[in-house]
Amino acid sequence: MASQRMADEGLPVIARFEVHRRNYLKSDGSIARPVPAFASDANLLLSLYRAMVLLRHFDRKAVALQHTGRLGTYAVSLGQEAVSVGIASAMREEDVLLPSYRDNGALLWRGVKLEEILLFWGGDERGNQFSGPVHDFPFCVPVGSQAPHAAGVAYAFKLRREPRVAVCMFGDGATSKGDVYEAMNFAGVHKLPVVFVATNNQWAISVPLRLQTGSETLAQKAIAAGFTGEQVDGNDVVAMSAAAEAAVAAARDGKGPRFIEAVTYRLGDHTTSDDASRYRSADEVQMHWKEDPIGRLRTFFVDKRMWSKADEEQLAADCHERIEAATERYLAMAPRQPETMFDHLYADLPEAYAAQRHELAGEGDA
Amino acid sequence: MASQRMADEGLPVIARFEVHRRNYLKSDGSIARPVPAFASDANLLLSLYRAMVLLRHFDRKAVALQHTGRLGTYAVSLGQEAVSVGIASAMREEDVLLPSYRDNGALLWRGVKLEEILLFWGGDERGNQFSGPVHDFPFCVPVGSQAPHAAGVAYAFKLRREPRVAVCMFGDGATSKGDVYEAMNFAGVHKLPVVFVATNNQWAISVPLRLQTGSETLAQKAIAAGFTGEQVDGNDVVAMSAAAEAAVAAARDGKGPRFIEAVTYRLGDHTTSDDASRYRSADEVQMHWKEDPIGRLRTFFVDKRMWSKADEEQLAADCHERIEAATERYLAMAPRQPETMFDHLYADLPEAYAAQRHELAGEGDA
Amino acid sequence: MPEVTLVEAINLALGRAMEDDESVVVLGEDVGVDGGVFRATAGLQKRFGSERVLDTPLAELLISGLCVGMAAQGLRPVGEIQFMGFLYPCFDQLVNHASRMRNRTQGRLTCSMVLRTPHGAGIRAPEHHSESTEAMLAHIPGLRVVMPSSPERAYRLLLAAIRDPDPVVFLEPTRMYRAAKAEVEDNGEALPLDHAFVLREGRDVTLVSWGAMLKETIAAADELSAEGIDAEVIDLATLKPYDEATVVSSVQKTGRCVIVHEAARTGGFGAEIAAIIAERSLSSLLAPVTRVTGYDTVVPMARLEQHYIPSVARIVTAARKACQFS
Amino acid sequence: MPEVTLVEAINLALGRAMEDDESVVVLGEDVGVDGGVFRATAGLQKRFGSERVLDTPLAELLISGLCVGMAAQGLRPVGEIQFMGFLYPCFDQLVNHASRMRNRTQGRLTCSMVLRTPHGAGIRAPEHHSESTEAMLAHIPGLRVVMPSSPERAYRLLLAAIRDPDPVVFLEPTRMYRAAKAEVEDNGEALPLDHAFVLREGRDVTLVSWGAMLKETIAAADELSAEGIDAEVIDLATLKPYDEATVVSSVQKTGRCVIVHEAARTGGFGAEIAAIIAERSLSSLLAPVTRVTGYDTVVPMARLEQHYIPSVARIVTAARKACQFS
Ligand SMILES: Cc1ncc(C[n+]2csc(CCOP(=O)(O)OP(=O)(O)O)c2C)c(N)n1
Ligand SMILES: Cc1ncc(C[n+]2csc(CCOP(=O)(O)OP(=O)(O)O)c2C)c(N)n1
Ligand SMILES: [Mg+2]
Ligand SMILES: [Mg+2]
Repeated sequence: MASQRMADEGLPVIARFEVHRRNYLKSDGSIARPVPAFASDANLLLSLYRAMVLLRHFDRKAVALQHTGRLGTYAVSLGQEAVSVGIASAMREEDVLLPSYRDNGALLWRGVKLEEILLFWGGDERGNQFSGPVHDFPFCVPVGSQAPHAAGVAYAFKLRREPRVAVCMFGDGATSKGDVYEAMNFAGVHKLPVVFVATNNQWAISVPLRLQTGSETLAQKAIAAGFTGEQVDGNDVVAMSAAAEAAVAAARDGKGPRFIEAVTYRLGDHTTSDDASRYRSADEVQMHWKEDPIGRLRTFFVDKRMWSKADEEQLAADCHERIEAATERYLAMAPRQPETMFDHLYADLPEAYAAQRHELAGEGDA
Repeated sequence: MASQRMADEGLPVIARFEVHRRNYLKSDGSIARPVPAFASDANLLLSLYRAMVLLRHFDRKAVALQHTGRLGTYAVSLGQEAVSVGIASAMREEDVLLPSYRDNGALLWRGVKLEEILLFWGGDERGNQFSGPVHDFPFCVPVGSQAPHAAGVAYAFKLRREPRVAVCMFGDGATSKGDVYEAMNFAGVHKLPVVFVATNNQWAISVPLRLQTGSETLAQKAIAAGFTGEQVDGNDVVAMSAAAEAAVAAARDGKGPRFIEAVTYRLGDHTTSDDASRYRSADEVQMHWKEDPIGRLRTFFVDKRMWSKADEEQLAADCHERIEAATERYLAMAPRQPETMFDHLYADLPEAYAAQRHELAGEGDA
Repeated sequence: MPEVTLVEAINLALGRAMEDDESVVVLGEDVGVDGGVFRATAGLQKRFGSERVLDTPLAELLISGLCVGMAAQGLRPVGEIQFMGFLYPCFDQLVNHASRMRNRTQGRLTCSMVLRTPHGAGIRAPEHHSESTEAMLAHIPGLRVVMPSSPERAYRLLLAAIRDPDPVVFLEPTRMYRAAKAEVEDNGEALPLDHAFVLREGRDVTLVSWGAMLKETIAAADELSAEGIDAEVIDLATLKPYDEATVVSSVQKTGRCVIVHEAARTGGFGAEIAAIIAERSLSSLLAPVTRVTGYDTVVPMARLEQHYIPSVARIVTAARKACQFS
Repeated sequence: MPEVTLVEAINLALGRAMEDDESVVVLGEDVGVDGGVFRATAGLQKRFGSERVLDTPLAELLISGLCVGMAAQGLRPVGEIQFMGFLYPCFDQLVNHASRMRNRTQGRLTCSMVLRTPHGAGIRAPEHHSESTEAMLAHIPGLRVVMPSSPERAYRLLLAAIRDPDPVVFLEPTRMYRAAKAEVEDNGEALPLDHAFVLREGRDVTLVSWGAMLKETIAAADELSAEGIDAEVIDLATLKPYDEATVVSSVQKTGRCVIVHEAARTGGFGAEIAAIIAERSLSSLLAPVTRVTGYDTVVPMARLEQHYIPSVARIVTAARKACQFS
């Protein structure tokens, strides 16, 4: 618990702040406190579970494709599945997601196809032209730089009196970026309908959280922007979904922005280009496997006799089938023609560059 | 007082924070609470007073020079004199100041000459080659961009085990900039010997504080970076000096960074290019005159029979004389030769640009 | 029809655009009640309300990033950056997002936004208020860079920029804000965004310039004409994309070219113009292509800035030399 | 003497500089235990401790700003930016502070710092990892911009950059990090920071390039030689300031010039080279100066990036055309 500082000299206190922590489902599958209403809907819980399992299978396939040269650098969600799935589960179609490169789970939940995600990580811009909600943003690679976009999107909602919410996701590392702070601060001024989600997986590539910030929690960063930050057990999909529900509802109701710190752990390498054993011990990783969001929900289901071994096998088979079919569609997709690199540069290609397009098409010689 | 938010659902509290406010000398010159030890040193108080009065006289002269075309754009400290003077009074020669364009008072206290300040605002880079401490930074014009420098300077101190402190000053507007946040966050990680001072004069040109941030105080912005922020009555030079003393001492002792919010009010226009009547009422300004930092300290002195009308007249005459003499020296200074614009571009001017220097000197023709 | 200054023309265009299209939003520091530090947005908040004309916190990166987000939602944001020296925090958003949102998403999300900022030295402003780094912007694919040099072009090019479906950086010649005055009919008519303007026809030498430097360039043409040298003056006006054809065909006619810009020489946009001539009109050239530019040093503060800005004399000398070359 | 890769040469230079001068500090994301995402700083934290080799928070603006502050205190910071696409947040610090601290204070405070970053496409990396916007940097007065194209030059130019009293942006050719291999004697000897290198002498045409594009450029020279065209190949190596004299005198000899760079054509640094030739060697020119460059579009992601990067064939064609011009 963070201590209260500077109580010296008996100076009067003019402002007080607290950070709360939300969790329901403990790592052993037992219940920590009364669960929110929606959690009694078994179908919903099962669909969250299925989405997490699909994501985990998909990640495994993607890594295999990368290892065999059929995909580019890829970032798995291993151990963090509850975060992106839980957040997306609280959003409406008309809301806007502004994801980071590791938020595949949220995109999938919102209708982006597996092959579209592969296409993007396979190095083809058409992956961003996806079947998800048309206003959703593509994966953001420059860390944190989508946060101001989220504020801009939310401002548009507010200006037009639309009951929509922008949801911006990024990592613990991103909370060190000034653009994230600037966006949060602006959202605080105008009480914008936006939810900021920091997936605190303890690492930014090799940089541990303690070198990322001196603050005791990430949730408290919202205090600087004048709104509420909450810490959530990011391995508890019930808590993630509940926290997202609360935040999205508040934002939609005009109560302003919220910040969610989802505490989790990156069980895998940072990306396929990374070797995490260079900077952290196998023991540390092993220890965090106990927190696995999928395992704990399965235990909960099994304890409640909602889920059998056969169900699990069926699910695995379904996932496998979907993923294989999507992979085939992905691999079958021919690359774009080189000259199409000019086709969406401007709405209308200026004459100045038409010759270059022509050259590239091999039809001429600029 | 800021309310504690999100106490819903009985979720456990994992961190608590408080913001304190410091003041001693009330606006009527009476004492709010026991003053710190140094404040019993009458000479020290008198020197703070003199510095504030000199600054006010100097500002008036600078504006007059600007109005008659003999100085460029100039930013007065009217009503804020206690902030820069109070902060500087707590620094040692070997500490490093990183000021904003409105912190003349701090530079003067640290030994920069009046004519050097005029030279700078008169549009001559030699004003930055001043007689103040050699490592002090020049005025920073791009708002907030000196904050990362302060962290870098403090890092150098820490690396070399030098008991020195960096002091970075900026306005309320600057607290919206990402660079300020990034610097604070880094200082928090390494517990650097740096003090950040936000002069909250309620306005950033025409933008009032409520459009600058949704946070109840600026002091609480330090919470995001994991260290202590304190709010201080910025019109009380005793409080400013005491707060600075405490913060600088803590930083020097290896206790890490501190943040000071100095609450004051800009009684003048933003700069000589501004007309504040466009965006705020005369009544509002008038009301804040009651808080005048100079007036209240004078009342305190007079009440204690430490200061007479004759003293005041003598001080005014002294200020006048110093300022007139400095102005004369400033006006007598010939501009640099045009070609000197190349002289401090690189340590040694690369051959590629020597011809341009030559052309400018009228000696040749590049 | 009354005469308006260049900054008033900007104001007229903003008002017209906001009137015509309610998705146009103006944002920046002090653009609201204050009407902007140069008064470019004066009166707009009163007319269109504080939601459509909003004072942002002091954060330029934010301003540019908000524009990207708003544009993705179909608004047409017009952001103001108070001086070009404060534009650099926007570079990440301009390069990594604004200019490529359409391309990255293959047209799914687009970025119709304008970022306006005063450009250039010469008004005795403080440090960092005298930048002219348009060349850095004109190198960014997917962006448009526009710089007017008269009230008329300011009005019509700004309207075009706001209506354009892609991101535009609109650089306003600070020295001309109040100095340039002319009649402008506020009829909502825009100019094309990739045409250079031949301000004066001539046979002997082509002078290419943009922004505030047109003043000195035209004055130089006047002086040259007194010497019997007939200079053609081109206002490039749009730097990205720019109108190669007009420049090249002028040089093919005159055989000589002097490029004038305020920015530092090395890597300035004048290099691009010289390069295109060296590539496309070599055989017409009767003299080396020369650049009359700011020096390759930091723009000095007020006391020396006039020595930094290219003078009429430097332009005349260069043009004369070109004509005497053999 | 063992062969080292280009990235190993960088590592050797960093180690040598830190050994020689304890004011040298290395900072950036993942430069510590991890040794950098490209392993350029591998082993340094172990040798020199975590105070001198420090992992920063994820904030590039911060990294560049810290360097400015450290340098003002007499340290010699070497900051790493993981990819050039993440360098843009540093532009404000580079333009407004690093490059002008000496000038602003008339020499009182100085800024000896290096910002290293990988440059260019071609390694099938994700979006925003393939930037080559060196032209934007080379336009900044007071800055130095350096780009090696071999392990030897990487080692010696980096040492020079670290020892230089002024700020240097050091661009490392990503494609060559592991592909280029050569013997490098770790003897602490530096190369000058404003000299171009003639990698191959020739009579018929001058090929000017820098960074990773030298590979294709040299291959093109080989092909041309098979056709009987004798190409001179220049590695510009330092872009700011750059070595005009070497370029100009080569073109005066060959009469033909092809400039090769990966960056988008418009406003690329090739324009500056073409401009200086058009200004200083017009009368020697036997053919138009041409630029073989990346296209004026956003660098595509992996599937198309090879079509973006200038090919050997494009260079050969351009040079052949220059030689056939009449
Ligand atoms: C602005 C920026 N700097 C550096 C990088 C390179 N990089 C990619 S991911 C990453 C770490 C991100 O950590 P975090 O924000 O915690 O997200 P996580 O990867 O843990 O999900 C870095 C440094 C980047 N993509 N963007
Ligand atoms: C980065 C940047 N943006 C804009 C400006 C123009 N500008 C100068 S002062 C100022 C307001 C600053 O307000 P604040 O930080 O509260 O300081 P104050 O002037 O009140 O002392 C602005 C917008 C600037 N100097 N730097
Ligand atoms: Mg992380
Ligand atoms: Mg203020």
